[in-house]
Amino acid sequence: GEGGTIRIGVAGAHSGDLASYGIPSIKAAELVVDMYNANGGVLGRQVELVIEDDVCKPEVATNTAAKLVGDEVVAVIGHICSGATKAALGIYKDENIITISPSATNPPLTKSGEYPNFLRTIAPDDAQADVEVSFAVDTLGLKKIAVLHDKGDYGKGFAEFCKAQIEAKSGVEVVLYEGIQVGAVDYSAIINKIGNSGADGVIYGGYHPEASKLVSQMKKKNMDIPFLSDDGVKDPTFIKVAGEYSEGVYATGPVDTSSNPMAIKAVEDHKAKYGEEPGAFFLNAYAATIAVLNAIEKAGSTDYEAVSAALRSEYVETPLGKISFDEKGDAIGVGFAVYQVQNGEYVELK
Amino acid sequence: MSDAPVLEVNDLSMVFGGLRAVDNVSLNIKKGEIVALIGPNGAGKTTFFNCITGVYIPTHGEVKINTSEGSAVLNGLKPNVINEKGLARTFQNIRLFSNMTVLENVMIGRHQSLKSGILSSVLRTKKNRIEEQKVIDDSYEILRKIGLEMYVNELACNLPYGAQRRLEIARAMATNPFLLLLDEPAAGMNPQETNDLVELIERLRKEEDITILLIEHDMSLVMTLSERIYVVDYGKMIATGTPEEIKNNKEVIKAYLGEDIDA
Amino acid sequence: MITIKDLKKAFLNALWFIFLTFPIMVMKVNTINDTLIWRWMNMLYIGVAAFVFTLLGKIYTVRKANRSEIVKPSLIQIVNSKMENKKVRYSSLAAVVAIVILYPFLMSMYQTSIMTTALMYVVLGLGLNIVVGFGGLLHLGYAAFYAVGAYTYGLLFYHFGLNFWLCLPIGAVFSALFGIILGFPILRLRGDYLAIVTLAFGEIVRLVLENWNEFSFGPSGIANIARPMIFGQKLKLAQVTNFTYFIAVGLTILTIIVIRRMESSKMGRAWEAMREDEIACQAMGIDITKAKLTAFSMGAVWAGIMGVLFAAKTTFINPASFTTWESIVILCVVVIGGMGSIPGVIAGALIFILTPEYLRAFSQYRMLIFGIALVVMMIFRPGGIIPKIRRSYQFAADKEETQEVEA
Amino acid sequence: MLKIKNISTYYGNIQALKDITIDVSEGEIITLIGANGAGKSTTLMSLCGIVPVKSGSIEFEGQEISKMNPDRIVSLGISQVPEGRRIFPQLSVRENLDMGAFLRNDKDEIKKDIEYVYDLFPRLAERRHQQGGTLSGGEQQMLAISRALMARPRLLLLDEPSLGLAPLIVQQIFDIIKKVNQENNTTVFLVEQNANMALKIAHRGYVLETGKISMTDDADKLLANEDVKKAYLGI
Amino acid sequence: MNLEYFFSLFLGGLTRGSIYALIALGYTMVYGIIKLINFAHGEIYMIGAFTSLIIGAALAMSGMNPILIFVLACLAAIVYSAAYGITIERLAYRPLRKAPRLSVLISAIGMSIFLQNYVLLAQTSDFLPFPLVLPNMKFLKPIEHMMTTTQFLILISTAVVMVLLTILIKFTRMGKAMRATSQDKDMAQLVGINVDRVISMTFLIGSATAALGGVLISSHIGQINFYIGFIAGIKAFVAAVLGGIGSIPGAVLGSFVLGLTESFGTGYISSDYEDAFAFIILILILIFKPAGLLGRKENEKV
Ligand SMILES: Nc1ncnc2c1ncn2[C@@H]1O[C@H](COP(=O)(O)OP(=O)(O)OP(=O)(O)O)[C@@H](O)[C@H]1O
Ligand SMILES: Nc1ncnc2c1ncn2[C@@H]1O[C@H](COP(=O)(O)OP(=O)(O)OP(=O)(O)O)[C@@H](O)[C@H]1O
Ligand SMILES: [Mg+2]
Ligand SMILES: [Mg+2]
Repeated sequence: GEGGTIRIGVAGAHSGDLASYGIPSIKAAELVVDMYNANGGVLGRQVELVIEDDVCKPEVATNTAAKLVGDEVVAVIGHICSGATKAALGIYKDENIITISPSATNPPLTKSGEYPNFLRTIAPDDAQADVEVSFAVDTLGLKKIAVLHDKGDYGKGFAEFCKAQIEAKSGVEVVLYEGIQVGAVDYSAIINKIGNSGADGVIYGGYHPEASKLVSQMKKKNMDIPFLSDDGVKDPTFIKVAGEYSEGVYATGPVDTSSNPMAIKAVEDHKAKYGEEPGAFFLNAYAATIAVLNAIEKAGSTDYEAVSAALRSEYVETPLGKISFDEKGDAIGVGFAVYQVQNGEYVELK
Repeated sequence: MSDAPVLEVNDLSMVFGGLRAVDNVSLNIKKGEIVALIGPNGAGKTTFFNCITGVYIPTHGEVKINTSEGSAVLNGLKPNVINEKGLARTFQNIRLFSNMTVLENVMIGRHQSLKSGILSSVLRTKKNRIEEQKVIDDSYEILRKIGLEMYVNELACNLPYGAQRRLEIARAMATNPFLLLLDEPAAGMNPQETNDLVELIERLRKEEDITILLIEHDMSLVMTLSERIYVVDYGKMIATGTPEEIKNNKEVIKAYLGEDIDA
Repeated sequence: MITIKDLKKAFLNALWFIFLTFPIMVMKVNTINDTLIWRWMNMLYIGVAAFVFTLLGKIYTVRKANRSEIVKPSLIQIVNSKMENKKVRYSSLAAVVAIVILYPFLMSMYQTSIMTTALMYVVLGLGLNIVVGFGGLLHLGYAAFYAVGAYTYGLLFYHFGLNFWLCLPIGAVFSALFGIILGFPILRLRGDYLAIVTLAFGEIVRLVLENWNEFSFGPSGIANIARPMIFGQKLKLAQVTNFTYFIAVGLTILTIIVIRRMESSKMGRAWEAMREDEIACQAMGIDITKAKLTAFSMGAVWAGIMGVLFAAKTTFINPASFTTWESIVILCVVVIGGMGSIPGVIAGALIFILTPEYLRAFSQYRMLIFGIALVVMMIFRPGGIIPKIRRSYQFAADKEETQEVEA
Repeated sequence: MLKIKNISTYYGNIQALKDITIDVSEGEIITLIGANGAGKSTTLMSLCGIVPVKSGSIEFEGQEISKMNPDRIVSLGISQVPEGRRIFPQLSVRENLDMGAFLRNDKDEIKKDIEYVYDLFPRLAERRHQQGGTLSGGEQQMLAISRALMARPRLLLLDEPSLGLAPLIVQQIFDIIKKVNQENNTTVFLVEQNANMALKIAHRGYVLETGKISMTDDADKLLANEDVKKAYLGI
Repeated sequence: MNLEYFFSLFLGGLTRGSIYALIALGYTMVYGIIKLINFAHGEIYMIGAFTSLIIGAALAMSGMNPILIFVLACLAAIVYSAAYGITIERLAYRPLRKAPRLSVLISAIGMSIFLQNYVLLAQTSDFLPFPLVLPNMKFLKPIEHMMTTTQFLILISTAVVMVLLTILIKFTRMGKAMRATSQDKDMAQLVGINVDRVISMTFLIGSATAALGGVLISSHIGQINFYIGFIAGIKAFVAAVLGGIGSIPGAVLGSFVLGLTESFGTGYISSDYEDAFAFIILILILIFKPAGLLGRKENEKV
């Protein structure tokens, strides 16, 4: 209520097999809120987090959203998966609740214009695909590309954009376009197929566990063609898991901000508080939380229209750099770059 | 017409792998008769029943029925169709619906006689309600006739063995057969209970106007009840005749009855 | 009550569990950072817990052995016998009706929303109960029918703008057809062979939805599906939540009535007989092909209807909602509630679906607790929460007799 | 040898045995007769520990067995031919016989015993490789008896061994029971519906009526008893 | 048609098949004895893998010889999985010996959920690189691009385990007791079999097999997390049923059929429907052989 605390919801997969993508955003929000509260809160009020699990399932996400609505949150950081986000947005939209996702990259979420209350601190899949394909074709000079994906909404969506963009270019063709089976014990069949297709490069849409299996099995079979992937793979865990096989792999990811002092501080704080390195989408969630709190402060109230306008007009300093949001809700200033694993580390290619 | 046998089996054979369990058996039964099928263990009696009732598809031969509705060949039909045609049976190894009540077991037997479909039972039309109540009452009546009314709401599996055997008969009777096939109905009964069973079968035949073919090892029952007896051994028919004839048939005595048979 | 021997046993159990859980509870390895942490306290906790639980278990068995001398009627029997009384029956019915009607107005939107979900599982459970509980056919692909319903509405709405009410019966019919399609190839299969084929069928349906983009939009699914409307009026969120709740209530009541009547009809008995003994069943003149196919299609109908409601409630569908896991959840509802028992399945769904929601407070531990709860529940109530009670019948003959006695 | 003292057994809430007391001495054949559902089979199952007894005691050769596990009880030398035969349906005839000798280790003797039962029931020898489950009813009964004999029991429990057997074989079975009793000094506890035959070969008999022992006497006296005649012999 | 391509798909299918087989063997054994679709079997496999990861990583810090570490970690996995197997049987299945079969199934599902979350909470939800890696064997050098050392070991272990289990079941006393127990528990007791012990032994052996699978397969894949058991369990279930559930050679044959179908399906059609091929072949086979490839038809005498 007025004068009381300001409530911010944090929603996403906090349990189950996708928890590792959701839990870092809780920690990010906690760190930011602690920081604000220590400095007297926002508009003189303390900020309180309401954390709700949606296990990344649309049907659970609607209940989660109803719970957050009932708890009178002003804004929600989340959800994590695009599917759950779409289901929950149906509810937030009717209740005028600002929703900022650190990780839902499905383009229609912003591009369709259906959800004016939705924003995100991550670039959409098509933007990423753009970067990926032009790198593959223009920089690496690939001519025959195999495009694979994990059949998930993120991976397949990304792969589709890649495919479309490759096909739009002349002199390049998609020689193989297929979904792989997540959790399969062995990928030799699909790898043989890549070999058989005569591809001179692979673009993979999906997350790092499958990617590392693919890469290592390819290398073991002495198949030495470039392997390019997405943000889901641009994760230090990938390098750890795939070990020497990860060497040379390309992945797109948000422009490197690790030298950003705020990012350095955020990671340090995380280590201090939780004793470990932060996980996936940590910085995006961190930025989202700062953006919301900053907008409330700038708007001078928790009123939806005011906060929404403030988010779009005010630039704010975040670990991702200085950002704001465009009309559709995509972050301005959050772009993609291509990285390559070199000597066991992702290095941004300029 | 009335002279034509109700059941006519011609040259029936059933082969399992290399074993001829039933070997060229022919048999016929006239309306209203009680006929027994006897023979040593493993002679093929139950297999013969299984072939007639559609549980097995006979390797060779023909099973035919003649009723007021004309004659029909049964081989190759499914068990439920054969049952519809008016043949009902009991099982040697009791096969009741063990977790259903005694009454429900009998009600299952009435399944064929019910006409209303799913829709009318969901809408619970008047016709449907009347029909349902009638099934219940009919089934109860059957149980009463067979002397099982004290068990109506018991689960079938909790009944003593002898009662289960009688419930098998009740359930078979509920399908309104013209021909009843009983596989060792007296097994597991003591002599007194067997006497009661004899009475029951006699009564069923008289009151319900049915024909009976039975398999039994209890000679006192076979000899008192049946009008004709068929004897099989190693799948082959070795003798047929009245009880007196069979009792004195050398081959039957040697293969099956043994020397001193009282009764 | 507790002897030295028991203490010794408890101690040995404690040692066993310390041994058993040692690598996983005490050591924590992270091969990403190459760290190894020792958590010796966990060893202590495990030991103490195993010790205490062994003793509690012992006390429980001793108590139970002493108690069962006089067998008390169970709570359910008491309730049932109370229900015999018309007055009690009608007044408790009235109370239930009142609670059901007032519920959304007294509770928050969230509570209403999860109650709607729970009611949907009641219907799903009751539908699956036809196949598993009545027919005895273990079905692990039920979610496929759920998906058929959901996609029926999702696609018809997307392409033709058909509304919820129109799609409800269409979804039901499509699902029933799928039930029959599934039924045919598996008529000859028994027991667990049936289970695996139904599982396979469910997965195939999901894989098709996942891969056939042109038809189903693949994993990104269909968003912005319309919520239920009254006379074409779009409702506000709170209103539509309540409205959806009442639709769920209505459908639940419809399901209960229809399934109860089916159960006590000719078909219902045929299903049961089929479950007990297929051969005897055929010998009694029942066509088991027909019985199986009707069981599958009548079971599928409810999944189809709930699928439509699901799409309308979440406004977004994608194949990830219809996994084998979903089928397993519905199966759990049926078995935990009490197979073949309608009140059981209702109780099962409410408990099974609401418990994890109320365990949200334990967020990380809730699935752990949930897993244990399943095991414990089955051990203490293997027949389910409210096991099936067989109905007994009224006979005309009975009535005559009592009249005779009176006369 | 066997002392059953005041045992009561329940199925859920239903009491199937009420205070049964039975004594069997070494080398005897005793028979238990009674109507359907009297509790005869339950008595045997309680004895073997398959159905737990609620109260009372069972002593076998001085050892209390009422709380023992069935496999321990069997290892003391008790074996049973259960009602309904209970053949292992997917084992062959030969394997079923081997199972009977499960607790024995004397290979050569086992071989001899197998030959012995094949001698008793040539039909089984013919069918030795057939799956137990596909045998005819009577063949299964022969197999069940043979399987029990394979254990070389000191106390043999027979639950309606003549059920479903051809008259010739019934006669033979009773002869075999007698023979086993006389030659091997095996004590026999016989439950039979065919009371006539049973009482003829038994030394003593018990009559069980709805879970209670209602009468016990020497077999020939029971055979002559009017009540028994009327109720169980059908005369 | 490209012969080398065909051949490499074939080898890939075999590899996959032997991986499934290693899990399916234990599965089918447990099923054989108590007719339980043991949903927790996949979790036993996962626990085996995790135990070896933990022990292996801990030992690696001491700088021991990698082969020795592999052997020790493998042993630890086997011991622990077996211990988990019998404990689960004791706690979650034995009290339900007389309960309806579906209740036991639900109990197994509960156990599976519990074990997943137990490992998730006590360890981590992340994928961890699997530290146990076997050095390449020299004689495999020429076909290395088609078959690695681990694949080779998996194939060999499958064959060895299958032979051992077949011998165990067909010819030993324990095997006989297992078969009798699976057909009629009361009667098994009446011939003097300690049914509880036999069932425990079955779980012990089945779980140990799963652990061996856990170590070898994880070493092949190179990473594990708490969730790997679920899919493995389902696939093993499919394989076991395909071959005729309860039959040891059946489980292996079923696994190979499954592996080859998936491999050729992916290679010649599309990996989009990889799992679908597996399920379609399952349905087709069961339509024509309702008891699986090597399953004995339940010969029901009426
Ligand atoms: N499904 C089957 N497969 C193989 N053999 C079978 C099968 N059914 C029956 N048999 C064999 O066929 C023969 C005849 O069996 P059947 O059951 O008909 O005998 P029966 O005359 O009824 O004997 P009983 O009086 O002992 O019941 C037996 O030897 C039996 O082993
Ligand atoms: N598993 C069971 N559950 C419940 N009641 C049972 C069970 N088994 C037997 N009974 C009941 O216990 C009583 C005794 O049964 P039992 O089988 O011992 O009788 P019996 O003397 O052997 O009869 P029969 O001659 O028919 O074999 C019967 O009333 C029976 O209904
Ligand atoms: Mg027979
Ligand atoms: Mg008995």
